[in-house]
Formats: sequence, C-alpha cells, structure tokens
Amino acid sequence: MTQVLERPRERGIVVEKKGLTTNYAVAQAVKDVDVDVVAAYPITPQTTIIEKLAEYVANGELDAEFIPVESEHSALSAAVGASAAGARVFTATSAQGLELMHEILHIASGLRLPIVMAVPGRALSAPISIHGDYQDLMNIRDTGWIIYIASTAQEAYDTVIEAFRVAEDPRVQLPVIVSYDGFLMSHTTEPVDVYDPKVVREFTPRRRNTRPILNPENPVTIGALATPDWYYEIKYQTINALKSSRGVIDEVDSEFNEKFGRSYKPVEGFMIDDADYVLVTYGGAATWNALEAAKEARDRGLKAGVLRIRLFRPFPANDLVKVLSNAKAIAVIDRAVAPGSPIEGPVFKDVYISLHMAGVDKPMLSVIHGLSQRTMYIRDFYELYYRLKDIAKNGKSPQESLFMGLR
Amino acid sequence: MAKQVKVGIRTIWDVPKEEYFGPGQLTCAGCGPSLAVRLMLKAAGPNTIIANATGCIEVTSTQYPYTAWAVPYIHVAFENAAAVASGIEAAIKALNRKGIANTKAKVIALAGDGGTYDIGIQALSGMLERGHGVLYVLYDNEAYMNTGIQRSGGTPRFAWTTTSPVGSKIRGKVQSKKDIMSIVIAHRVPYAATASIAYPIDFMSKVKKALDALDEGPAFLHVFAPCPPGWRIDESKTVEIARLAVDTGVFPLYEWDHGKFRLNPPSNAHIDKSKRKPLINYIKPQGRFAHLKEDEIKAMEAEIDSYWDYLTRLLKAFG
Amino acid sequence: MEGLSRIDITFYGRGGQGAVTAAQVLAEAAIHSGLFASAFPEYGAERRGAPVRAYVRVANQYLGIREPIEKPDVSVVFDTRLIDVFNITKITKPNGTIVINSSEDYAKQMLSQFNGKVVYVDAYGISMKYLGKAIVNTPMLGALLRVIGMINIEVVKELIRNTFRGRIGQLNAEAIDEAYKLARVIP
Amino acid sequence: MSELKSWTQIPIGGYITEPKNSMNNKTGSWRTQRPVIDQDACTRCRICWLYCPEPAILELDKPYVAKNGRKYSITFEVNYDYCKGCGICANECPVKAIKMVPEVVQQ
Repeated sequence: MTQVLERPRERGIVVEKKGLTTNYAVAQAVKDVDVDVVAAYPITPQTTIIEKLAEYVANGELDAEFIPVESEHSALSAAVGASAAGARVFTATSAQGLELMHEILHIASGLRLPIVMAVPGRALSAPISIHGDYQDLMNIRDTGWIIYIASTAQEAYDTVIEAFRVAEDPRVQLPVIVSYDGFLMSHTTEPVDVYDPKVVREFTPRRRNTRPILNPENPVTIGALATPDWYYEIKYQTINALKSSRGVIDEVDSEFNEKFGRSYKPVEGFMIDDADYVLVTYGGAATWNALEAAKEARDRGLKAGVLRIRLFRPFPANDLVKVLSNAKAIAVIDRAVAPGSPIEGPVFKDVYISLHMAGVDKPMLSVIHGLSQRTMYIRDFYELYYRLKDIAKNGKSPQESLFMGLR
Repeated sequence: MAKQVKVGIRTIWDVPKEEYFGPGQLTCAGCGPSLAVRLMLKAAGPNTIIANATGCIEVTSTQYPYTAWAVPYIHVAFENAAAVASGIEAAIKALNRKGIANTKAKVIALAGDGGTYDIGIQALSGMLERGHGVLYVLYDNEAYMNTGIQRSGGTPRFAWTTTSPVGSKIRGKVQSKKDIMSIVIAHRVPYAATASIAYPIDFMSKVKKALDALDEGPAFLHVFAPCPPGWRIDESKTVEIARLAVDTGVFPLYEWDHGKFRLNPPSNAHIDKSKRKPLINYIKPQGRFAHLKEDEIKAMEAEIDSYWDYLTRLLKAFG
Repeated sequence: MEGLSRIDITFYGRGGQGAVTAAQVLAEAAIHSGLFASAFPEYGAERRGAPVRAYVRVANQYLGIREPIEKPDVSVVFDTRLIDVFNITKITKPNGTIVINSSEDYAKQMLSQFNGKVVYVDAYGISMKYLGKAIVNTPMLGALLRVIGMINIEVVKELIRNTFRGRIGQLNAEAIDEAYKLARVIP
Repeated sequence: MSELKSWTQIPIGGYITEPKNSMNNKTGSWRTQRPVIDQDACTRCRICWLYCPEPAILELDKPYVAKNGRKYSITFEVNYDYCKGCGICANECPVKAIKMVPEVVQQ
C-alpha cells in the first residue's frame, strides 16, 4: 500500500503533479483515454465528475459527445446504445441514481458491453442523505460488473485507465465500476500524477472488430429474447466471463506497472505479514484511518495489520485466504449493511465464506461503521484492535455485528 | 456500404421489393405492428439501426437463436428505446467526427404504445428535448398486448381490456386516449406525423420525410396498427379496421412539418363531418367495443368531434 | 527521509464565501510546491449562507489520515460570527493560530479567551475594494500564507489566475497580495 | 427447433449474427386456412403483396397469360412456408381473386 508514495519511473510519463479531487482525477482519466460518449445525470457526490467532463467537451479538450440525459436510467441506457454502436463510453452515478440504473446494470453485463462507470459511494434513502458510504455499491454487487474500490485519488485515476483496458479486452468484454468514498475521496483534493495522454492512449488502444457492433455492413441482433432453452447458457457465459476476468485484471495491472510504475493488487496488506489482528477494509477513509490506528497499536506492541480489498468483483477469495491464514482474529469494516442477513456486514460475509471454503476458521467480527459518513475516527479502529485481541483470547466469533458509533 | 433507397414512394409500384423484416417472425396471424415494421423498413432501407423497446415486436422477432431483422437491431428494456437510440446516434456522431468510423446509418427507435405513452415517455421527452437525430416510430395497437391486453395511456375511452374490464359499475376504460402527437409537437421537433398501415404509401413517404429531417433533429411517427386478438377482431380485418379508423375520423392522418400543420388524404376532407364514414362502422366489428350502448357511442363521437375541432384550430393557426 | 513536518488548517466560512475553494487552492498550491496536501469540505451540498468547514492538511510526506481535523493548528475564520458557531477558540490548538476577517479591536475582543497567535485582516474591505463584493476567500488566503510560510504566494496567485480566468483572476491575485501585506499579528 | 448448444458454443451476449435467420421458423404450420390465388382473376395490382404482414406473398418474374388473353410479366404466389393464413390478402383483394380454403380439406 506504500506504492502511492513512490513516484513512477521518470520516462516523461508524468506530465504534471496535480492537486485533484478523486472526482476530477476520474474525469482526467476519462479524458486521457479519449472516450467517445459520456452519458450522465447529476447526483451528489458524483456531479463534479460530469461537470468537469462537460467542461472538457465544451473547451474542445475532449472530443466526445456529452449526452445530458434526463435520468440515470437513461444515462446507462444511452451508454448501452453507444457502446453497442462501437463507441468508448463512460458514465458515473451514486446512490439513488445507481438504484435507478439497476435494471440496466444487469443488461449491460448480459450484453457484454465494455462500459466504464465511476461510483463515488453514497448512502441510500430513506432517510435521504447525500453523504458517503457504500450501501449503493453493495446493492448492485450481483449485477455482473467488475468492481474496483479505490483508496486514493491517484488510484482512482490509474484504475479508470486500467478499467478501460480490462473492459475492452476480448477475453473479458464486461462493464467495469470504479468506486471510491463519496465526499471523503470524491471531494478531497490530493496529489495526483497525471500521465502523458499519448502514453495512456497507447496503453488503451482502440479495439475495432473484436466484438460485433451495430453496423449496417454486418447486421447483428443484440438483446434477443432467450427462452428457457437458451437463457441459462447465455447467462452462464457472463458468470464465467466475470469469474475468469481475474487473469486479465492481473495482466493489465502488471503491464500498467511496467508502463507507469504503479501497481495495485486485488487485496493489499499493510504490516500484514506477521499481523495477529487484522482489520479488513475497503475504500479510502476506512483503510487509511485503520492504517494509522495499526501504526499506533504496533507502537504499543500489538501486532496489528490492515488488509484492503481493492478488487471487489470478481472477489479475490484465494488472495484473502493466503494473507489471513496466520491472523489470530479478523474484523471486517463494512460501510454498508445487509439488513436481515445472518450477520449484517455484506463484505464480512464474502470474507467469512472465502476463509471457510478454504477450511480456515478464525474468530471474526463484523463491524458496521461510517454509514452516511458518520465519522470513523482513528481511535475507533485502534479500539477494534484491542477488541480483536479479546476475541482471539476468547476464540469465538461474536454472533452479532458491531454497529460502531451508533448512539 | 449498402445503398440507402433514394427513390420517392408515390405509387404502389415505387415500393421496394427488398424485405428487411421477416418472414418467420412469431407475431400473431394478421398482426398490424408486424406490417408496420415491414413497411417502415422498406422505406428506410438497409442503412438503418433499430433500437426497439420491449413489446410484441421485440419478443416475436428475436426469439433466440433466430432474428427476423436484416438490419442492425438492439433491444435493451421497456422504457428506454429513446435513450438507447440517443446513445447510438451520439456514438455514430462521435466516431464519424473522430475518423474512427464512417457510417451514414440512420437510427430508428421503435416502441409500442405502452413503451411510448406510459413507461417510455420520459426517455422520449429527453431524446426530443436534446435534439438527437433519431426517428422515433410508435406502433400503436392501443394496449399492452404482449402481456395479454392491458390498458395503456394509448387505449381509447370505453375500450375493454383485462385491466379496464366491463363490469356492472365501470364499463371499459374510463379515461381518454392521451394526445401523444401534441406532446411530441410541443418539443418543437422538425417533423412529426401520424400514419396508418392501411395507407402504406402515405406511411412510407412519411418515413422518408422523417429520415430526411434527422439532420435537423428528431422526428416522430405515430403509426396506427390494429391487434386482432386485443381488439377482438377477425385476423383478416386488420387493415380494414385500420382504414376505417382513418375514414371515420377516429385516427386522422396529419403531419407537423417544420412548424406547418397539414392534414393528409383522406383526412384532409374530414373537417367536414359529413365526409367521414359513420363511427359505428369502426366500432361494430370490434369485440373490445361490443358492450357500448347508444349514449356511450354518442360520448365517443363527441370526443372525436372535439378532437377534430382542435385539429381545425391547429390548421387555422399553423396551416 | 526527513522528519515529519505537518500543519492542519481548518477554514470556517459560509456557503458562497468560497471557503471550500480556498482550501482546495491551498492544497493545490502545496502540491505544486512539492508537498503533500489533502483538502476536503465538510459539507457537499450547496447551501448559500450556511456555515461550512473545509479542512486542509499540508505535510512534507504522504499522510494517510482521513479524519476531520478536530484540533487545527490554524483556524481561518471568514466571519467573526462563526467563532461561536464552531467554538473556534476552544478547538484551535492552544499554541496555534487564528486568522480572522476582522478589525484589530474586534478581534481582540472576540478572541480574548484564546492564548495562541491571532492574525487579523480586513478581508471584507479588501474584497469590496478589488472585487466589489464580499467574497473574502482570496484575501483570507493571502493572510494565511503570511502565517504558514511553507507555500510560496506566487504559486497561489498563479493558481488563482488559472481558476478564475481573465480579469477576475488578476483582481483576486491582487487581493491576495494586499491581504498578505496588511495582515497583522495582535501584539 | 434449432439444435441446442452448450454455453461454450454460442456467440457471447446472446447476439444473433445471421440476419433474418428467422426464415428457419416455418410459420406456415400455424395455418388453419390457406389463401389460394386465382391467377386468371388476379390483376397483378400488388395489393395483397403490400399488405401481407409476414411477408408471405411472393412477387415473381414469371410471365403468365390469363384465360381472358391478358399477358402479365409477373405472378403473385403465396409462400406457404410462412403464410399464417390470416386472410388479409383475401380481404383486401379488390377483385376477390384470393379464396381462403380450409387446410383440412386440402389434405
């Protein structure tokens, strides 16, 4: 996780070190890969991405069609149409907007369209909240998209570039979401190394003729009706494509590393090798604050570590198992809830299943925190390490989720 | 690249022989919408991309692994044909401008009355307001036929459907048919017109006119296409009923052409009510109107007269 | 690596006064100067007149912290009435600094309970003079730069000229200069 | 019925890459009555061809001399592979040259 501190190898690739919010970093990446069509509808905290893109288009810095649609449902629908017609397409949304898109999310992956979408995560109504968490993302996790969760503005910039490569790879052909903390990242200005767009475009070459598109010279029917005789097979192709996209995801990242000097693993550990107590996190605020807490705990002799999940779908189960097998107790910090589930942390369930499928049985704690941007203090994470110590001693997983910070 | 058909369609012998839709689609025998699509594509030619809403035409024309379409076709969902078409049009524009592609293909959004009047109206309005160069073709069979005859915003008043049943207290649909054309025209589109499968030459020449207008913005065609099972008519009567709809003044043929309003033959004679055929000729063969009593037929007629009054005023203002 | 040198700054303003922009420009200037910075606003919704906080951390190395600043080293106060709203004399570090848009006398009176350094500037007067309206963010930035010293004022002015193009950018840059010159420490 | 294939054998996304392969659906089997064109009465007006929703009326470059001596360069024939027997052609024929005949009797 320390790679963010390193400067990429100097080969004239970084043209500027900019101070960008994560939303602006995403817009910058979208410009640098030279998309053809942007279709989007404004929603907090996504809005500044599309404002910036509209500005790029208005200034002639990005040669694209900007479709200011009348709803998120139409945003993704227009993206589907444009992608099916062979364009490189981007959209972005949050929260209620992502929910409104839900129907088309399944269709975009089912039709194997390489759309890239940014999702600064946000709480879902009711009560209405514009603030950040990951409830929106968790609600759409089963729609067949590849999902990354970035933890810095730099990573979001890099990941959008990687996302287009992965999405358009003929072995994948799936839509990709790049998510990150609403507000805590989307509106936070941070240093971002911006690359030479020529190099970015070399890295994301246009792939013509690798997939059938809407073209009168070669008429194709997209979105046919499948009877029970056919639905299962066509659906399974998408399931399999998502599962096997992992190879391409790794390959693209290692090429990205070669070209730009940065690399991100599906799970990233910090002080993890000898850690007894591990907080599993995703996103920026939870990860970085947990990391500060881990440093403090280490200063006091507790072997604390952080494991961040960067690739959420396809879920990197084996990677997690490898890293977590030596821990004494594990907590998963969820900024989302699955009400009525056996235990309420949605990612907790994924981690728990991953470990148990591999025969690894550790005391585990499901932590819900940071809903609607309820402040997650470093001291909260610090406290969790000591809870984990007690849990390890006890040897049993608590049967209830811990709703941290709840009055 | 395939050539766009350039010849105008003035007589039956101008109708191109090429077939771009079917046969082998699984529409009901005597399907009005199926004929509408066949005629529409004859006029549009092969350089056309279709974005189809969920509906009768979609489920019957693309049952995997077979397609009835000879032109590029996409179906995404029910409410978003206009949005999908917007995306395709934008993609073509961007790719052509950037030199990545070079296509002259025209985009047609195709939807039924449910996908247009009701669930799709937001996407339609958005597409019209943004000014995409897309032809939106509404094939109107006046109810949700694909799901088994439920009322839509396009179902006429008094009509029986499974969700506007004829009961002892409520007899058929209570509300009137939505005036979709006025809604579309209010978006100040360059070209919008009504058409009928019973008047194919008029319909096909309107398709051509509409496609020619796409450089300036969106165009809209409202095509009347009866449904034998839904209307409870004999399947041989589809065209005859469609013709009666025009001839009785129920479904007037007109166009909104760059700010000018024009009634087309034979409707241009129908401001004079005596030139219209009696309404009963249209109602009587249709099972969906079988329950109508004298006063209900009168009310229906009054509604039609009032619509004609509105059209007459439009003609005065914009003719 | 050299030792950590870090400064936590909170801007207090009202929606429309440009506190969020000021924080962002400061962070960008720090980044352009080769430092690390992160800036984030507390409120994302656009609400004219509502109290707003924006946080900036500047450091000579990467900081992972993603907490709101609870105890700022420097508080930048756009409006004296915000002192009580945010309890600024209590939350600013006792050895820290408050930069305030005020006259000397009023600042003395309002911040009598604060033991740290107080820097005052008539940002209102400067913004009226240069911009013809009470948008005090750029003069407040000028006064702040006098205090923190890590960031070159010319970098900030250049960014301001890029953010607000044309004449407005130039006037804002001049407002920064003037505030930088006129900012005074209460003895 | 088409041959059922494994998920590894079908084009991705359920795309159909062969235009108009619906011609494999021989919808003629739906018919309960068939249109029969009286070639001598037929005036070659093209109306049946125009109004057929399938299309299942073929316009052929086949010369024909009618009993009344009129010579035609084209002939309209019903494509019974696809004709669903709706009878629009018979209903619309201005000279009533098309008769609908029950299929059962035809056998």
